[in-house]
Amino acid sequence: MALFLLQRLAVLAATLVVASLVVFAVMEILPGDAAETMLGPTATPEAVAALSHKLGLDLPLSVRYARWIAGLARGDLGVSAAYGSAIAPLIGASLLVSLPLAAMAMALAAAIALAAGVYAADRRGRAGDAAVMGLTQIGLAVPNFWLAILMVIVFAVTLRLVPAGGFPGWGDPARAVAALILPAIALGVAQAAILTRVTRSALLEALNEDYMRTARAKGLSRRAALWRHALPNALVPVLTIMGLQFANLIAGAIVVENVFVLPGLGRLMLQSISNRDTLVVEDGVMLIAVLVIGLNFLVDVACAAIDPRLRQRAA
Amino acid sequence: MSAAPLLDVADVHKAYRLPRPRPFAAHGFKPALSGVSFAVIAGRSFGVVGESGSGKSTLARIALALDRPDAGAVRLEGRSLFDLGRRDLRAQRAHMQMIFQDPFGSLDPRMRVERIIAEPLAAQGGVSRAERRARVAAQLQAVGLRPGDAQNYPHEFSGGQRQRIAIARALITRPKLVIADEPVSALDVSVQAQALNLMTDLMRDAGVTFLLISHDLAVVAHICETTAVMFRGKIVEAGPTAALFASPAHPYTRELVDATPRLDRAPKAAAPLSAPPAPASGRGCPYAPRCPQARPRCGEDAPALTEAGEGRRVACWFPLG
Amino acid sequence: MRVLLRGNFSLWLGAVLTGALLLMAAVSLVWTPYPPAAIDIPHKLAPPSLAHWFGADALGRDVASQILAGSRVSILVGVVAVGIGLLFGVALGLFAAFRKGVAEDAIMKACDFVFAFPALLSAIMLTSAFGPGVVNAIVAIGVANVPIIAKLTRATANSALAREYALAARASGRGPVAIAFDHVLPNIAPALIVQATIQFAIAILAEAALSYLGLGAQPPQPSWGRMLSDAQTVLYNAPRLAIYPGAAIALSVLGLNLLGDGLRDALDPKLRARRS
Amino acid sequence: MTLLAVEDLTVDLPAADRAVRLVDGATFRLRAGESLGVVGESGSGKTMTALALMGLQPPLARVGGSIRFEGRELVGLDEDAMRRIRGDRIAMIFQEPMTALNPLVRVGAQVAEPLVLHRGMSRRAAGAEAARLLAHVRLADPERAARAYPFELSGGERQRAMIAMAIGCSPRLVIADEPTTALDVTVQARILALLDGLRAESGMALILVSHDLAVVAGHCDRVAVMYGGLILESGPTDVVLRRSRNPYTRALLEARPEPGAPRGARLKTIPGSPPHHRDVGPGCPFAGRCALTLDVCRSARPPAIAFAAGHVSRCFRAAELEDAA
Repeated sequence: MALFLLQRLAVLAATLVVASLVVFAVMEILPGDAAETMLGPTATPEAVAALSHKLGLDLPLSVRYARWIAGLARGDLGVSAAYGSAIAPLIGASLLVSLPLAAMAMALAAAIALAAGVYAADRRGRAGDAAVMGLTQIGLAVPNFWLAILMVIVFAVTLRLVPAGGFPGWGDPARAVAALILPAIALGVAQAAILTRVTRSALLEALNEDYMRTARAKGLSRRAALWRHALPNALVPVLTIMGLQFANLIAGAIVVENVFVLPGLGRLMLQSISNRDTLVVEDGVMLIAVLVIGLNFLVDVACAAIDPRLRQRAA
Repeated sequence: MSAAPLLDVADVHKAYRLPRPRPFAAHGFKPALSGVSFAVIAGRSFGVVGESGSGKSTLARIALALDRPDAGAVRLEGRSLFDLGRRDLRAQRAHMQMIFQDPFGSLDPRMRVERIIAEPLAAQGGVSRAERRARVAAQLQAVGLRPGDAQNYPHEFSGGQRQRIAIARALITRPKLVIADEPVSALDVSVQAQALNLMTDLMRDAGVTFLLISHDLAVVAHICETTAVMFRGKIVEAGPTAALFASPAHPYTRELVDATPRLDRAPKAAAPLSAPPAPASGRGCPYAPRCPQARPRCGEDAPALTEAGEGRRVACWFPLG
Repeated sequence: MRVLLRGNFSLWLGAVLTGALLLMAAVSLVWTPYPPAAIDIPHKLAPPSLAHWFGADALGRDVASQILAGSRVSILVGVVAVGIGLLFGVALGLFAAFRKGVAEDAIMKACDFVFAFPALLSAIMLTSAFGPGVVNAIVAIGVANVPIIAKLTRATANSALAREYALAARASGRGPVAIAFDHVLPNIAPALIVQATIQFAIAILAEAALSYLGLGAQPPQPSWGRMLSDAQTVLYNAPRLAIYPGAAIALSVLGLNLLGDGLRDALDPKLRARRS
Repeated sequence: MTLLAVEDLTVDLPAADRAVRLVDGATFRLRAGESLGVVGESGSGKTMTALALMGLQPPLARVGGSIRFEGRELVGLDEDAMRRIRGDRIAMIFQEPMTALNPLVRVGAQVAEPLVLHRGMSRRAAGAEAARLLAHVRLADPERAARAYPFELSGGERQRAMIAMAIGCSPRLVIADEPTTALDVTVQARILALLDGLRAESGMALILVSHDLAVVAGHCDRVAVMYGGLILESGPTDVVLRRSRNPYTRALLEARPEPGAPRGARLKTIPGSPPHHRDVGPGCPFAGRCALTLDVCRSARPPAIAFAAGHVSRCFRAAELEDAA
């Protein structure tokens, strides 16, 4: 297992380097100049040149890449052109909203998927199964931002139970969590639908395996065999899809934050796009890539912890 | 005999690369064939028996030039297959065809029987539509199916019928050599006999020579004049089939013969493995760790396949009398 | 076709909904009740009526006309993005399956890598580099489709190549191109068709999200996603404006997903054998 | 003492249009310590018979007739009581030891599971007992095998582990469904010898299900030959092999190539192929392929005709088939 971890860490590091190169390459093609944007249209060419120099924009690409990476490693993400302040605290504050939101949505999706997936697989072909599968089709079809808007219409506009958006800050944890509940539901429903379907089909596959018959032949009840033997085997594909879906979840968060006017990473990046604040977008995209790649690393490790064959195959 | 043998397999070696044991470590290699040599004479079908992992399926793939050996040569009527260009190799394929084990996997489910059987002709090219159709119809009849079956899909046939279709495909180019890898082991007992009789007829009437690969002694003994017994990538014994199985010279052949279930006598129970097999030193006889007759020399030094009279060859320091 | 449809509710409903989507787009090319982009301030926020079936929006534009015309962007993005995905994905996947070794590993690693950049994230990058627009949306969604199709193609092609019929074709002397066209593609086509249908649905969702954020279709081009973002500004006055475009998106996606599911059942020879 | 008495066992599976009968009127008895071979081709109903004895038939299947085990009726027994018998009094060994073991659980823990379940042992005590059982089935290195995952063992080792799991609670009956089909012949011989040895020392009874008459011949006191859901012939192994009174059994015996027979000799073939259970009509399932078919064979199920020494044949012409072998 130690060997496996070492190997996976090496792959992780390599992936992150490639990701940083891709992000840097795409963003540096950008027409438009950060210094110009910061100083506004009235600035003199000399002032722009001076600021460009100060920001290091006149250096060769390789040096700028090296500086950017070194900064990322130190936690120094550079200075925002639009706000004129360091980027790290800006992104840090936005993560305080986005990460809890993503975590809540994921937890919600996983809980629903496990319950509904097991329920449907257990009742394969019967009415309960059909109902769950029908609901997942609807869950897949409804765009998360539309669901968000519908919930705003129902709970904020009509019932006036909650504010239509905004975030009170973590000073009052109860209100902060309350403000994230609707967005988390909007974000989690599609994920729940996907994961329910994966859980169901992985479980059905496991239930058909010979070792389930062995388990029954030992005298285990159907239910005990399902929980003890089928579910662990079904978990690997479910975790894998969960990891792959995380990138989509983050992408969805960008949209949903916009509906609920949450000061998260997504909103920060959208504002930075309209401000032509390249460095913030670059850092944000990189950060998301790091999160996604990191989470998939954890999923790999978790799958290998469950399935000894994966440890073997990697070695 | 001056003419070149139909198929000549000369000192073939093949090892498969294993995944690296550690990152950046060298790959390990798992030998599948180490120094296999034999010749198939036209008109005398040749059998290869051995357990799973003995390398017999690798041998089939190399004999058909589907896989390249690491060393050694395969000659079809004197022409070395691995020295031929693509075009020449393709032309040679008309003379050797293959039958597979699984009658469900070896026929493309989305093709009609006519196209399946005609595929070797399509690969050769230069056959008109009408002639192709006529030859498929003739071939279907030769294997006991109706010409009208050509327009159906494989799933409309039973396992035994599918194996007949596979045989028809192998015979459409009128090959001299047909390599059959476990051709009947997926068939029900009551259907096996039909396929075996068909193979016997083809040997007699169509001049086909089989290289038959099987784990089942009875099947090999039924079809093949000469047989080689393989163990861990090596031929341990070869010779006329009847003599080989009546009086095995190699202890492994003896174990195989004794272990084969028969109706006419109770099985001779093999000694259960009570002690863990001694780790092979890598130098000695591969069978030594399992061999009831093993002596110290067997663990030190691998015996070569040597002539033992009456057309028999055996690789054992202390062959059975 | 009758045989395929029998007892397959998903396929039936999916085909009807998808047919409706295509019909909407076709009709909107020749006729809409009003020009979709025509501003008519006196009728702003008009309630549904015979004149305006779904009412009018904050600028007095006819909602029904915009919904009809909005289907065109959805279909355009879906078709082109799925086309990009199929074109490059199938080629890469087949190449990987036939070449094996380093090429296969490299392609698959690259595919895994692209998964870290979902369509929306790529679109954000592209937009901040080249400015917003439908083309960027199509490219971003299409690029995101490539690895999905490539991985599916490779996996299914590998399992087709591992079957003995592919080996038999090699043994009878057929070359890789002949095997790819005669044995591999026909056997993986059902899986590809199903996946393409589902990717089409995902492309519609992604386009709507991008347009909602202002990164996709730009005015005056009507788009369901942008209609939702417009509706949000008048949510307290006319919440109904948020209903129609969302329902249009959801029904289109539902139809395509059901069609994909239904096709999966209909094209799977194992399932078909069991049913007949 | 009769351990198991199966009387007119039927298994029906509802299909689209009508119920399909997978097992039709199976009748046989087994004394303690005795071994019965159930032989049949694909679709003969042999595996379904074995599963029905365990109460593990597919969820929608209906089981009829009677299965008396240790004097207790198992047909219609409630699931909880059946569960306590499974793995304890009756154990089962399956064909493919690779897939029959859970790939994610160490072999030792899987062997220990029935002990925890039926003997109320702690996991630790059961683990120690599992290592002892693995040694008992002559696994070369039982400690290593207990710690290993299934994929780390060879096919033969896995099947030994399956057997260790089956005998853990000292069952009175072990049902082995094609236990050696996936294994090499030399490994097969050892596994079958192991089963013989275990049977001799513990007095358990064995039902050995196989497609190969020769496998059964060497290891079973009695055989039952199944075809199309029917037991066409049953009796002491010697009698059935040497004085068969059923055309199907006879055809099977003659169709098989025997090592030692002259090469290239024509085998007696049986035309056609085994029927799919959907296609079995009202008559004898073998009627379409049998050389001795009468009109009545196509219209009525052949009756079970008893001969000496518990030899039973289901054939209208059984009496005509004298000791012709």
